[in-house]
Amino acid sequence: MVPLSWYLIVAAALFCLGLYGVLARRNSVAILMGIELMLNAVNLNLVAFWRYLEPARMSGQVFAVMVFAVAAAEAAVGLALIISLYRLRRTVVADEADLLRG
Amino acid sequence: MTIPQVIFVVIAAVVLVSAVRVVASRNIVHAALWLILSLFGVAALFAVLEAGFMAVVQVVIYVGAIATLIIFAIMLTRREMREGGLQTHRWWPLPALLAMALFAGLAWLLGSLPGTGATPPALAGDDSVLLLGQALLSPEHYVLPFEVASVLLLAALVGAIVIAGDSRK
Amino acid sequence: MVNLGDFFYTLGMWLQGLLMRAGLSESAARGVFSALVAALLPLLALLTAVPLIWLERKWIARLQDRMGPNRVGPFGLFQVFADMIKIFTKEDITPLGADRIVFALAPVLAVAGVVGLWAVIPFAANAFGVDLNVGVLYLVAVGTLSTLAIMLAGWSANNKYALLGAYRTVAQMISYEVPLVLSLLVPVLLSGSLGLNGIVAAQREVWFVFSAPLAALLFLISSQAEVSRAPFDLLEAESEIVAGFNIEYSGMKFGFFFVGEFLHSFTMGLLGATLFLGGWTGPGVDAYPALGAVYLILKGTFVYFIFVWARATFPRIRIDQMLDFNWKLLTPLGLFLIPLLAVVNRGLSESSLWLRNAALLGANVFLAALVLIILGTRGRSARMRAASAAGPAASRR
Amino acid sequence: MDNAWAVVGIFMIVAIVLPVAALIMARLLGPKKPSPIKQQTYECGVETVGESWVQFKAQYYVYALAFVVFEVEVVFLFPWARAYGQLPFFATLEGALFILILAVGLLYVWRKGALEWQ
Repeated sequence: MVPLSWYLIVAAALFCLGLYGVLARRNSVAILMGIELMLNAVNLNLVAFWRYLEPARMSGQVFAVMVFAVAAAEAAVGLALIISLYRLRRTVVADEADLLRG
Repeated sequence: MTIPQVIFVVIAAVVLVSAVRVVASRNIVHAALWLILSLFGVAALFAVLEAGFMAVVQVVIYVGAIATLIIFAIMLTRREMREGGLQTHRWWPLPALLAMALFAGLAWLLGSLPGTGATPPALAGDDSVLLLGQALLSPEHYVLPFEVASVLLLAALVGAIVIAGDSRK
Repeated sequence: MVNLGDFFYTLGMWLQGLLMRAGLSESAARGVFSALVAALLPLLALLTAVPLIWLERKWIARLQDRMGPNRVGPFGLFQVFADMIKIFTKEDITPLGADRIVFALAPVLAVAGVVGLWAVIPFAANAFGVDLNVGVLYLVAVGTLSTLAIMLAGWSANNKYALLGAYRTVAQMISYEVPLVLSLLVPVLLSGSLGLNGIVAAQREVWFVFSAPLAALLFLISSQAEVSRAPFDLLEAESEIVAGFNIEYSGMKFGFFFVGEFLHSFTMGLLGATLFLGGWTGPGVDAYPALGAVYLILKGTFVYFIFVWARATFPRIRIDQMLDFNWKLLTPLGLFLIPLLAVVNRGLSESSLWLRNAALLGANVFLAALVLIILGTRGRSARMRAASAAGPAASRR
Repeated sequence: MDNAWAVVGIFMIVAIVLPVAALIMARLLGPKKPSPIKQQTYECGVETVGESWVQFKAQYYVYALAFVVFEVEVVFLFPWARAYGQLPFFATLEGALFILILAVGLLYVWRKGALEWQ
């Protein structure tokens, strides 16, 4: 069978790739995609731990379902912000979003 | 390698390669399509883990809902960020180094952890969706998060409608 | 153990025995057999499209007082084969500036998203691809592939009309997905099972179309819109606009969108039969389980005929009407229907089957009457407002 | 691995391979005579005007938004629908409350006028 550590390694790699996307990309939609990758890595860990350590208790899956809800909420509000910013500034580059700078 | 291991490696390769394309593609629409493939791969991993509910929910929510939303947002804001052009910051090697260092640290940590190479115990005979429903609904477990999730999504809907609709006036 | 009534089971056992005699262990033989089923069922699903296209063309023609295809072969039966030969030998044109891989991927996904649904349909007690314990959600998940296919088709063609058509089609599909999923929830509520086999087994006494007719109606309307056929075909209306998202497609790729649409409609018929009309259940099915497949196909074809009938009868609606109809009528209706049915079903779970189903039916009738009264008063006040607005204008003239 | 999802995996692979095979066959059977005129973007008989990436209405985003929120909420309801029969009556009311909160969201979007097609 596949050892648990393989899943954890894949999740770690996915998380790091997402982190790179969040930090390095200029387009805010691409940054959001990086966040989605990171959330998926978390979910992979949660489900893998549920399966290998506590399959009788559903905590791992419940947490993962909550992460789904949070991810959907985050994508909805985040993308709405990006669209709103685009309307005001005609840009989606995160560095140029300095509305709070007065 | 046994057959399950081969299947796992193939799916994991799909997930990671398409994740690399997500963060490296110059064309933002292509990045979104690679994201969809990567999320499909994660759903397949859930299926391999015998978490069928998580696998289908992953496809319904991520591929069906969030990816649609992302593609719509790209279409609404395209113009200059379409393709070509600089997609990353000038100092992109810095986050790359950071991510690699984090991965190295995590890999070292996972290697040193005891008992992570165990084979999984047998699943409880019961239907896992039933168990999940019972966990979500029973007051001594997660009924509060269940209702709070509803409120969270309500707040997200109201907030996003207000934000996305404000500049039309 | 030769039982011809249990045809599928006998065949499966015979094949597995053959494999075991060839030297495989029992679990390996079972694995090879299910892999074989999984490989052949998609082929069967695709081949179903051939008689389907002929059947639908004949039905539509009859409903419109025409003859339909009648030149190639008896009753025009070979017309579909002639069309197939034609479409196979057509030139495959990819427009300049298109994203070639995505452009070719979109029609493939459009077909795969329909064929994938067949994996969980129980054709008879012992004949199904796989019995997932999340079968209903699997249907929703596979259905997202068709939406994805349309988005890819519209984007990759590098044509502004394709893109516009794709936005509109996707907006329609995702809107109607909400009442569709709500209507799928109702059989799960009533049967307490997410697997399609469990849902069919729960309908042995009473079909869900009798305990929840409103949910069946929701399913019927929203699946017609999900497949985007008339009266919901305003985004690819052949008789009005050039085409929607598929404007740049030709040859086999266009054929796949076409086949996908026909097959999707019929598959929705099969699913409607499974979820609301009792699936393979029917008289004599316990003695002869293979009869279940006949029942399912008859029921599925009946639902499919309703789809075709609606297509031939109703006038096409406008996009604002379509979206209003969904978000202001179907979705709220589904949202009120589900808690109502859940409370009635759970509250009467101790009482007899007939009392419970009568109460469920009563709840449906109550909600339907309420909706009709609200629609009636709103319609009357709208008409009166229109009349009073037109009154002064008319007198001035 | 005795996992029902293996069958689903084979099924989906075959469901993708079959149309791909048909596409390849059609490509081999059909003629190939590309020409610049034939491959031009179609635009009702006139020359193509402007780029293909037209700006589209923000209205679509509102529908996508409502869809995402409802889809996620409905996904939560499936475990509820599976389990409420075996739980006390109170669990049914929990699900009903969940749906009512959802309905409030729909009512808000409706009242706000975001569902009107312009």
